[in-house]
Amino acid sequence: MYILATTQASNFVSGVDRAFLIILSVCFFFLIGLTVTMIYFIFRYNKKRNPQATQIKGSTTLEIIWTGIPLILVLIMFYYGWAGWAPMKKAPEDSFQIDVVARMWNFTFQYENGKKTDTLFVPMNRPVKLNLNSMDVIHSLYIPAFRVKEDVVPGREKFLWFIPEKEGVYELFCTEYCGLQHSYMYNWVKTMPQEDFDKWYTDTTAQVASAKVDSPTAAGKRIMTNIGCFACHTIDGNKLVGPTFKGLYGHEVTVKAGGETKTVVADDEYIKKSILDPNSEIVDGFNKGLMQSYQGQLSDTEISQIIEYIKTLK
Amino acid sequence: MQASSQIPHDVNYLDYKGKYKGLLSWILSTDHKRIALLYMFSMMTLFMVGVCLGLAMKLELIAPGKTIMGPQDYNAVFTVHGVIMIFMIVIPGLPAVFGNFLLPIMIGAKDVAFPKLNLFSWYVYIAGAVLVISSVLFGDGTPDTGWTFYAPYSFKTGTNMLPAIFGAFVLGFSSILTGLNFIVTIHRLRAPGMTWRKLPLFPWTLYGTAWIQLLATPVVGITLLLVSLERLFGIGVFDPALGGDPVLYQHLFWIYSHPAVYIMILPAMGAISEIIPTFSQKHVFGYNAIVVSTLAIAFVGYFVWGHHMFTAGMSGTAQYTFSILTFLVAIPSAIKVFNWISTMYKGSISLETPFYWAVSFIFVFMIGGLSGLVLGALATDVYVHDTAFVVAHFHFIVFGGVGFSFFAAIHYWFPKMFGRMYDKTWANVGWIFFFIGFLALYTPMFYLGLQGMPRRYYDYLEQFHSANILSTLGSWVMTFGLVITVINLFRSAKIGEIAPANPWNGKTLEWTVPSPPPVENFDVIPVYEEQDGPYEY
Amino acid sequence: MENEKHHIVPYRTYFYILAALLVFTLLSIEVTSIELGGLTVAAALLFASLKSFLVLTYFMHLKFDKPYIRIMVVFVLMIFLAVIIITFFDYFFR
Amino acid sequence: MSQAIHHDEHYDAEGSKIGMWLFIFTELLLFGGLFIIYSVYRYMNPDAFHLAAEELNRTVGSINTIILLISSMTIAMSTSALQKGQKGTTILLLEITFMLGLIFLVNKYFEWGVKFDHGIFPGSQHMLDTLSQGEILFFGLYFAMTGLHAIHIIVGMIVIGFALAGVSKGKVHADRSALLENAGLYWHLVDLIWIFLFPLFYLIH
Ligand code: HEA
Ligand code: HEA
Ligand code: HEC
Ligand code: CUA
Ligand SMILES: [Cu+2]
Repeated sequence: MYILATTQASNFVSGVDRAFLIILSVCFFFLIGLTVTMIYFIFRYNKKRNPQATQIKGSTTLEIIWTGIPLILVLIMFYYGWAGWAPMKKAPEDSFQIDVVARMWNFTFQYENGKKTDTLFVPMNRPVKLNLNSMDVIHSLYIPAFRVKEDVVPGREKFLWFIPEKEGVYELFCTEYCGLQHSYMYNWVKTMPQEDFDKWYTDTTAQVASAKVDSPTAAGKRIMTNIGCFACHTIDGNKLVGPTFKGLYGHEVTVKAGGETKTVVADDEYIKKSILDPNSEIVDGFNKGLMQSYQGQLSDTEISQIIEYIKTLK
Repeated sequence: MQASSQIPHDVNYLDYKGKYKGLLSWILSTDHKRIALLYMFSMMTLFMVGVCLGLAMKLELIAPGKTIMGPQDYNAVFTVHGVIMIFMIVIPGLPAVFGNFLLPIMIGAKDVAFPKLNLFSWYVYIAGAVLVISSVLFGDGTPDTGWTFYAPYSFKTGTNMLPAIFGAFVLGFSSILTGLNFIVTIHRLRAPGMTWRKLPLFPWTLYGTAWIQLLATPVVGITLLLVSLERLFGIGVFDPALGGDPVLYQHLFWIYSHPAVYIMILPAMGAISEIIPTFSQKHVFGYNAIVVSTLAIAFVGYFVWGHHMFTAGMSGTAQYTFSILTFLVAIPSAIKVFNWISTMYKGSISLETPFYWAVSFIFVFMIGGLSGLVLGALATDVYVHDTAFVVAHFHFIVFGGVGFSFFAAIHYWFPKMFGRMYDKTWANVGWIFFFIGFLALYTPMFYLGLQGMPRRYYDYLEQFHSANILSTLGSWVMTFGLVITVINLFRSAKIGEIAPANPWNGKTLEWTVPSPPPVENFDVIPVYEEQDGPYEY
Repeated sequence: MENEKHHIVPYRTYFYILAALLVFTLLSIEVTSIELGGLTVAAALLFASLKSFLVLTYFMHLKFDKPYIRIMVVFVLMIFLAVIIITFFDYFFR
Repeated sequence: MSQAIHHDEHYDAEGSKIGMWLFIFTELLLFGGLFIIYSVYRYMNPDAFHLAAEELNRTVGSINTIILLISSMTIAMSTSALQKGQKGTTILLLEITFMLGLIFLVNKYFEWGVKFDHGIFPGSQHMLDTLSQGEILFFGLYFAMTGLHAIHIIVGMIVIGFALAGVSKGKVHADRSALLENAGLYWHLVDLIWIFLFPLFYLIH
């Protein structure tokens, strides 16, 4: 991927790729040179050709040379590594800001106008700053085509920025191990020319909320996809990390609350509570602490839309 | 107090009948050579487990989606694989096996300084191993955090972390005791006349390693202890919800675990520094430089831990400081490589199996080390951090480095340890399969990493498929080579030709005693004169 | 053969050292109850270091032992200090 | 086993002393890890640490400091006594040291007890409800560090117990004093750590 021209999609590409080229060429030079020398010695000074070894105990000059030259080389490598990285540390003031919420196991991107998506949409040729927040454990946001990566640490305010320079759809991975579905915590970045982006940004219909999942569905389902409920819950009766939503509504659920076991009927109230305060009542057979509260992330209307959707899952 | 003279000097340590018989004569023996073999067999067993887990992972990764196991199992498998390989095999590996066996003999001593403590370390080791394994067998599920136990995931997950963490802590304790024993041994028990500058290179590396074990291991000990307390009581030290800083956990973890990689590699380098001169029949090139570089690696290696955290959110200042220190620690390794190769210059090289392993060690070590430079530079590390590239780097250098060196060493010292020769043809066949399989297994991972495939991924996108297939095939070839090598060694220990005391014409002290060595190594403690030295051919 | 005759430290020396340690303890208690801002930490640590120096040299016999043990101790403390300082490269500049 | 006897024959006081020192180094770094954590969190939450330290009782801390310092002196003296051949004095001094260690622990017990009564202990709901994050960290560290230190006191007392037995049985004497000296070194280590714990937790307000 790195080698393909199509992935050279941000302002950092040239600096990072230059560092790669320089370091890799020094590495290959030494690797090949030393290997060839070694093999040559093995043949040339084989016991058959050279029955008597010449005792040489060392040479200070040589030691100094082969300390000095690598020293200079590594300093050069350091420099290019630093030069390609330094601009990543400071985002321009006028960046287009997007809040990223990472949780087990999806990313949600929240735009200033309140739009929420699970695919990242960004305008081209304009600095974009992602503010990184984690709800639970450490994740890491990685966009290979942009050459950027930054851990998303709970309790810390961090950011990542870039200028997208090529139109297209690129991968976006979570690269910090974060549990069961870590390897499914990937998504896409879609870069668009400014006009297209503006059109998308101001459009309130649902169709383009996501680059890949764009079948029009109920609002509730779209919200749940974007905020990542399906990382843990299914709608087809299978059990993942959390219970399935199939047949949930209106049926009895066994829950543990503060050491007691009781049964409750899954009505609107119950589901709302499960979303806003999931750890107060734990469904029998599931672990506490996995699902985090969505307090403040979902509005009341959104929650009722979710409930409406869950109702349809008979 | 005349007991020592009752030990007959013509009886070797394998046949010696002490107070106990059978298994007891092994697990109660304080003889450093028997303890070395105890370690070797326990490690071999654990190692087989680790290898099988590695193979299972590769099999899973042969195609995207589910192949043989689900994601939870995969996560557990790489965790246990990493913990076993790092904490139980490569960290204690060479010191505990070859260090124990050879250190006293190489410096002309009858045993290590504290023989009972030595045996005790083995028990501690076993206790730690049992604890870790018990976390797999009992409780709420196998640990699934990766061998790094990163907070806060390590106290969020519902799995059986406590025994695993505590086991790692106990294993660290065993490694501290071994290190302590070696330092005292080297300080106090060198043969008369063996000055520091006549100390062979393998003991030198053990000395450097022992210091790192002593000074770095307690830091991870306390860290793991705190994670346990966190899980038990929630004291808050690394929990962001209570104000703790998960990045601080990473600092403390790597303050140990980076030096730990030098605990692994230094003795491996030491063994290579013995093997190359012997098979070149030539004085080692630049003895002083090699010693100084050993100590320099041990010392500077203590201060570069931050290169594992370039994307974790350290300050920029810390980031480039760690980057530059990382580059500095590469220099002493380079010095060693240059000196090894120069030792071959104008030598009289005999091509024996240990030499093949040693040369292939240099080759894979160079690849691993040079890829470390890619990781050490800031811009490039941000790109490849936590991708398959890192996995390739450390397999090349940990298992390429330590594993190849282990096999070089076992073939080199095999006649000394068991008094018999291995079968040379099979040994060479084993090596060539292993070597080719190794390259096929891990080289594709460099490519995958550059393509951007994250590590610890159970499932992957279609574009990563072809390289993964090659890698899985490589793992089979390599295992084939491994099986040949191991079977050959086991057979030869029983039925190989009887080996002479000094089959390779080596000049260090272990070649002056019979093979296998007698119980107390030396009848008379050797004395070094002015002109004697470990590499005087 | 190796068991060189020990230097026997008189009780008196130990007593003086204890006195000094107690004085330092009192001083550090006094100093830290004055408001000195950031200097409080420095003062408290200074006294602690003085005290540990005394304990190391006299109680732990470093003064009377072979110099290499002293070198080792200094070396270990330096490494530890360096580790703290390097860790603070992160926190200080965040 | 004959090998073992054989090695007793090579009694190497210097060797075991280095061994002890090396062990002390690892102990220092074990606490070193905690000191790093402490200093980082103190740096990050200066005010909360300030506030939380007020909760601790200076007097108890000072008394314990003095106790430990005295016990350090007595055990150091016991080595001198042994070398002078005064077995009785040695035993007496060791016993005093042991008792002082015990008193230290009793004090600690009451000190912790008071905290527990106030609802301050790791993981307590009271702490979560009323204290700020920095304060919780302070107390978390307080319990971890003084707790670990108390464990070391207990181990030190056991070692002293062994030395005591050795001296009274005559196994440890002027020419074979390594066990006693090492017990002393270990005890001083425990003291040394307290010398730093005391100002860090009790004094710096
Ligand atoms: C035996 C173990 C071992 C050894 C010796 C090394 C050696 C080195 N390592 Fe490696 N490393 C690991 C084991 C090891 N490593 C492990 C296990 C991990 C991953 C942990 C995890 O996350 O799970 C890791 C990860 C790791 C990272 C973090 C990557 C990441 O997660 O982003 C980095 C970054 O700097 C790094 C760098 C280096 C460097 C610069 C060296 C240097 O010491 C290498 C020096 C050697 C050479 C340079 C080659 C020989 C010299 C020449 C051929 C001459 C020419 C040389 C020059 C011109 C300089 N390593
Ligand atoms: C010594 C270290 C060591 C060794 C030998 C191996 C051996 C193998 N590893 Fe290992 N691996 C790790 C250390 C090691 N690994 C670590 C630390 C991780 C990271 C875990 C984590 O992410 O937390 C990892 C992760 C890891 C992954 C990545 C998981 C992921 O990120 O998704 C994969 C993937 O295929 C893999 C495969 C294999 C295979 C196929 C083998 C084997 O099948 C190869 C077979 C081995 C041999 C044929 C011989 C080697 C010989 C010796 C080492 C000497 C033995 C010494 C004595 C007996 C004393 N390993
Ligand atoms: C990290 C995984 C995870 C995510 C993400 C997640 N949940 Fe859950 N959820 C769980 C677990 C585990 C349980 C069962 C334990 C419990 O009750 O807290 C659960 C329980 C529930 C329940 C109660 C189910 C029942 O059978 O009684 C509801 C309703 C629910 N979740 C809704 C949601 C919604 C809506 C979202 C997205 C906005 C969501 N969850 C996101 C893990 C998750
Ligand atoms: Cu989120 Cu991995
Ligand atoms: Cu490292």
